[in-house]
Amino acid sequence: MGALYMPDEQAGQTVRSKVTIDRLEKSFGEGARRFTALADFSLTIQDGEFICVVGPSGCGKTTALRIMAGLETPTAGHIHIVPSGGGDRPLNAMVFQEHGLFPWLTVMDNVAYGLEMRGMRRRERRLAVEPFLKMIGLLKFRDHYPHQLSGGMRQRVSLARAFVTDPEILLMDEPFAALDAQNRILMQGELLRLWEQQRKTVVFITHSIDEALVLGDRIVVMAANPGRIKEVVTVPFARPRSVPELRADPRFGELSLRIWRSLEEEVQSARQIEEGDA
Amino acid sequence: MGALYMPDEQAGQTVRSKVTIDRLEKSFGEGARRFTALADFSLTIQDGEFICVVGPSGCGKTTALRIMAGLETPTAGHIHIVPSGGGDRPLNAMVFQEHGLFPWLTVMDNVAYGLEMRGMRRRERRLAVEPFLKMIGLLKFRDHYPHQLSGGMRQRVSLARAFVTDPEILLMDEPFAALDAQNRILMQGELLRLWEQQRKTVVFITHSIDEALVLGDRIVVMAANPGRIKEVVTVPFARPRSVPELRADPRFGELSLRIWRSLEEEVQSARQIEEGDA
Amino acid sequence: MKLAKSTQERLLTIASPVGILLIWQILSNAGVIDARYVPSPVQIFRSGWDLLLSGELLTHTAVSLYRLVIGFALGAIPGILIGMLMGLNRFVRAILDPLIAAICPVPKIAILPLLMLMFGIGDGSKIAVVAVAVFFLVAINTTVGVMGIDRIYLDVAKNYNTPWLKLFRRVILPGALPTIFAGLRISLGVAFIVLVGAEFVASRAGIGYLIWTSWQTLVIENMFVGIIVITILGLVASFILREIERFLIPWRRHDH
Amino acid sequence: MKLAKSTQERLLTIASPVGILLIWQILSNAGVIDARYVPSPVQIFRSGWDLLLSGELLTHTAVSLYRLVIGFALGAIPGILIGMLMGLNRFVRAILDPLIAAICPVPKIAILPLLMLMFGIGDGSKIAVVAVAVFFLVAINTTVGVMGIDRIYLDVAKNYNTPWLKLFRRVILPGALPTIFAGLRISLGVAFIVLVGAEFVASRAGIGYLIWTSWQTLVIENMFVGIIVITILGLVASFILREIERFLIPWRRHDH
Amino acid sequence: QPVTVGELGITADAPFFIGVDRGYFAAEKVEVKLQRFRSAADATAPLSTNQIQVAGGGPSAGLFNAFDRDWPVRIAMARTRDMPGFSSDTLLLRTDLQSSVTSLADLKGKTIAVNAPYGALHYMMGRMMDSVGMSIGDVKIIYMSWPDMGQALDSKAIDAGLVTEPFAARYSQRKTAIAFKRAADVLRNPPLEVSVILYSKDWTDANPEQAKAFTVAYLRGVRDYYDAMKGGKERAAVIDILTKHTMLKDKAVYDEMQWSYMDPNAELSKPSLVDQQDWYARYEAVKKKVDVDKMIDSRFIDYALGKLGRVKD
Ligand SMILES: Nc1ncnc2c1ncn2[C@@H]1O[C@H](COP(=O)(O)OP(=O)(O)OP(=O)(O)O)[C@@H](O)[C@H]1O
Ligand SMILES: Nc1ncnc2c1ncn2[C@@H]1O[C@H](COP(=O)(O)OP(=O)(O)OP(=O)(O)O)[C@@H](O)[C@H]1O
Ligand SMILES: [Mg+2]
Ligand SMILES: [Mg+2]
Repeated sequence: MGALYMPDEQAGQTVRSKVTIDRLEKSFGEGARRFTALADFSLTIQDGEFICVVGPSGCGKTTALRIMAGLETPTAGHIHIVPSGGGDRPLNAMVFQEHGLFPWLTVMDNVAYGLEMRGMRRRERRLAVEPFLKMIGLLKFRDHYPHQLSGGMRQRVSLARAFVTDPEILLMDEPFAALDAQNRILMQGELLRLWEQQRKTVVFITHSIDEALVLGDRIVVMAANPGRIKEVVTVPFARPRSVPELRADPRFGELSLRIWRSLEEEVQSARQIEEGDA
Repeated sequence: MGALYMPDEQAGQTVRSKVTIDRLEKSFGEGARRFTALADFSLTIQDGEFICVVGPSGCGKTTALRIMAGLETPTAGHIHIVPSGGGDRPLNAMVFQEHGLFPWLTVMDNVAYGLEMRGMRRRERRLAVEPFLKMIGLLKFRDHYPHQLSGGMRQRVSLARAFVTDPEILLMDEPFAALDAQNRILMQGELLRLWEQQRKTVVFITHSIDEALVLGDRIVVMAANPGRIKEVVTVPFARPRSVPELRADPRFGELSLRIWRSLEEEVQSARQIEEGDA
Repeated sequence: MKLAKSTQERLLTIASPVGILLIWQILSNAGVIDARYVPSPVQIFRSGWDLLLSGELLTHTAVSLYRLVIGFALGAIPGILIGMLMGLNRFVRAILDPLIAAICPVPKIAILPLLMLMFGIGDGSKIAVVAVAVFFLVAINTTVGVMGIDRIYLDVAKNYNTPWLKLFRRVILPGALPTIFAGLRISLGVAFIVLVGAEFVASRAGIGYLIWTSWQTLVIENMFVGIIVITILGLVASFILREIERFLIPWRRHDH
Repeated sequence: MKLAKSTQERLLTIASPVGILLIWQILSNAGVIDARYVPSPVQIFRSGWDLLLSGELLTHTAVSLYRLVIGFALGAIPGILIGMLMGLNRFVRAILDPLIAAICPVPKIAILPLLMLMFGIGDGSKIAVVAVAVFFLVAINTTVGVMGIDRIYLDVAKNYNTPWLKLFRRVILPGALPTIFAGLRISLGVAFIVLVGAEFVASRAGIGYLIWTSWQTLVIENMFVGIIVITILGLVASFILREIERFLIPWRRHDH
Repeated sequence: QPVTVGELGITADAPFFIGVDRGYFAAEKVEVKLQRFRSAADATAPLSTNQIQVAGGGPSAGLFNAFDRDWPVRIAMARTRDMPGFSSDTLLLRTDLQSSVTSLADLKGKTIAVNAPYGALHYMMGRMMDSVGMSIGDVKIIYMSWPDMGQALDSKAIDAGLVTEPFAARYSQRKTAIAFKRAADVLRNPPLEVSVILYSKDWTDANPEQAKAFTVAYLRGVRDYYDAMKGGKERAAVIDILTKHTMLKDKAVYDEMQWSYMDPNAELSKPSLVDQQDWYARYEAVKKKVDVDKMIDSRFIDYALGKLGRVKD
């Protein structure tokens, strides 16, 4: 079973650290309605590391990710991403849940969106995008609109759109939440395959402990009110991993139960609060 | 690990059989566009048995359940439910996915809907419904409308609505599909709790093998094109079960992988077809 | 002194109409806006007051209101009923659909003469033209509303053996109500336009008549008074409709 | 001989309007319908043919069409632009919202006299009243469309550092387009009503004028011809609008 | 720039047509454009906004109200008048009502068309009803343009209509209507000043010389008409011009119909204007009465008379 660290202890500075997150804090609203969504969120992520974040609903997972993506400014604290050498690589690319594709752009244009915004010409874009479309097996769907694809196909397009810009880090907010259980397992496999090839630094939010265990190098478990890191769990499984077989590993069930116990009280208390409010 | 039977072999007539399904078939469309959604679907369900159905998308799970519920007439074959003694008990009650509650009725009226349709008076209904509202912990939400509840709360109301009519069999079509992973685990626990008290005969559709293993006595694995039963797996875990702990049982992972392998080829081939079509 | 963005916004929202009125009045006083053609707010208010005291304004308002209310009711109620039938029965729908598709695109004011032929030149034709305009919009919206009821609700109803009458009262009516109200809201606006148009050409009373004769006899202030009064009537009517909607559809999120 | 339900339906859908026309003609011939007030379909067709040959019908149609097209364009284009500005900038919105809220509920036909004062009694005022009616509906729908663009698309755009112009062209415009077209569709119907109303009272040409004089002089056949022509115009206009919509919004499911 | 004249295509517009066709305007170096209206009331607003510069029109309520609020419109001179023997404004009655309606009192409850609310013909109808001790409220007035009234009489949409020439002649030709009463039969004292010539004040302020020149040319047209009206040598030529510009194309009818009287010096009858204003005020179509003198700007007709000389009637 993996070792557990509290956030402050996990300083593993021997490997090159890619992202340093220092005591982030985020509040919404003003005056009496002020509400702290995220408090004292600190984390150091190594280059090429796959971080999964789990936590009860409303614990600030999305908020933290949006701050990392620069879509939200933190109330306090800061975040530092070490750029690698390569010229115009964007700092990050985000994969959103379900409806992140532009319905009015074709698969091709959706995948090429990031490149278009960097000013790349149409022909170059086509060339740059093609290998990715091949990789996700949707080359012949190039000119389809998102509504003509199934949910799984849509999320593969979302992944390709993020990977194609070759960002320093990839941020994913429950990208597979809307898929059915079996397609979800397949997509986890495909994500791992893509990731093994590129070894990007990834922060991946999910509600599923199983998914976090299958994908992540470390799992950040969060607690709510205010949203904060409760513990960070290191996942001991060797890579490359095969999703279905990993799930049959006896350590998998143990670790899953271990994290569930840690989360259960959080989920239950969140539920009590929700029911008290309404 | 559990024993596997082919549908025909599982005649277990020693226990009282509650539902006999005999070579159901269902086709949609006419002429050249005729399409067989379900073929040769036979199954005998014991009284008080919890049956889970898994299978790739479009394999006819919903179609089969709707036929059992009398919402659809089969093209061929028939289905027989043995009524127990008790007077006006309805043959079945269905729990739908996510949006099954009437948005214009309060929690109270939604739960009492089946009773109202049986002609029960308003005051009696209130009395009959109250213990169920207590059981699902939503007594004080009696006068709320569904949109004021969270997803998990809504599905608890759906469960109560079905249980309150005391039907011969309960039919559930992916009732927890829209919940996040952790709430889903909690809801599975609550469903088991309710079920242990009432020991209803249940047919439960899900995409999640884990969910099927956690809940079911037997798991019906279906294949597509045409929709049919591929195999029926008996789940060996003792009851009462505790959801999170069960998942840590090493046999759980094994059995899960076993069913996954059986499903994987189906899911993959369904995916190929879908991508070929579009 | 910095103000929060939302406070700034609120100030602008109040300042802008008051500002316009003020600027209008000042420009009128200064003679930049020719008060002969566009009277100042104060002048309009004064004329309105006179019209009110003389009782004339009340008469015209009452006449228009009467036509509107009766016409709206005579259009909306059959519209809802026929729409329900069309939504529920495919044969009724098959018969009526082409008729409605043929008649609906007629700009309703165009059949005013026909209605005058049928209902005379009195209130009857004005009520009828409002009713016809309202009827089609409401009928179509009701049909759409009934047919658009999520299948799942009908399945649930069937699963619990809902008897016909209860199906209607407990499922179909509430399920279609939001769309019906959308139809009522649109048709209210159209009803006002059609009524004013009809009162322009073929009436001896009503706010539309007031506006048009005031124009023809060049009593411009009264024309403005008429425009303002009909606008206020419109606002009040849609407010009432919205309140009824809130009351009948309590399960809806009313965000704004 | 049993027919499938869908075949029965299709038969009814064709039979019903043909049947109505036939019954109408037969009743007219038999004298049950007084042909002086409601001419028979054949009579109407004959009058239409005569009006067509004399060139009169084409003139009126051309006049109405001209007013409609120009008025619609003059209302829709600024409506879309102002709506965009309001959707994008909260201060513009704060300033214009109360004004639009105050002016929008005016039944547009009511300000026809005012527009005649400003734009003269010629085509100008008719074009203006159409434009005003269209403008507000389109502006409001455009604002709603822009503001209703799912936040996630703006997030994606921001995440990929979308420059301002591209944001507009690639995200905001396509995102708001469906709602803009909804506004255009509603305003097209209103434009027809307002135009016909205006041509009733204040015009020497146009289909509305044809209907109204035909009524005043009780040349009922011509009145019917006018009603039918304006209806066909309406159908053609909404067909064209729908085709433009299909062309500009290819990513939409067009189910019917 | 050109002077736009609002006209209705009626006989009373003859001086405009004569001036244009015979080149009187051209001789004064005034370019004239004719624009047709439905009724004189419709022309008042465009006149006051200087969209048109000249219009002939009845002294309608709208005109008095326009003066009250000081719209820039002025009465420049007289136009037509109803005099015995020269009474063009006619109450046409449907032929089939001839037997049942023998006096004005029999019109009670009948549907009568006039061309505009609170215009000269509305007033005339009102005074006719007053003359038999009733009032305008005893009949049902509807508004309809003159070109439409013939058809309306044919189809019995109306029972009677107040029509001016040449429509009156044209419609009585059709045998569905007869001339029932003429204005001068009832309104003798003062004789009815049916219409006057109105100038846009913005125009006369900006371009008084053009207005003077216009008036001279117009007055020459009036004189031709006056001559024709009296059966003088110009009659055939004037009828030619009227045939061209109005809807009465049958020349013979011009000899049967009554021509409206046109004063050769375009002199105004103020008492008639005052009486009309009083009647409108009675029905509150005019809220505040104005001083009729202030409405008149006689500079231009004075100039023209000075140039062309007065004619003794
Ligand atoms: N723009 C905002 N304004 C006000 N409160 C907000 C805003 N965004 C998020 N919040 C609040 O901050 C808290 C954290 O939200 P966040 O979306 O980060 O949670 P989460 O962990 O992603 O939840 P979930 O699992 O449901 O996605 C919630 O209570 C939410 O209501
Ligand atoms: N009313 C219908 N008309 C035509 N085809 C239908 C109809 N209902 C279902 N089908 C088809 O029958 C097949 C089985 O559908 P069904 O909904 O039973 O699948 P499912 O196993 O429940 O799929 P999912 O896992 O996606 O819910 C599908 O191919 C579907 O397209
Ligand atoms: Mg989130
Ligand atoms: Mg299904």
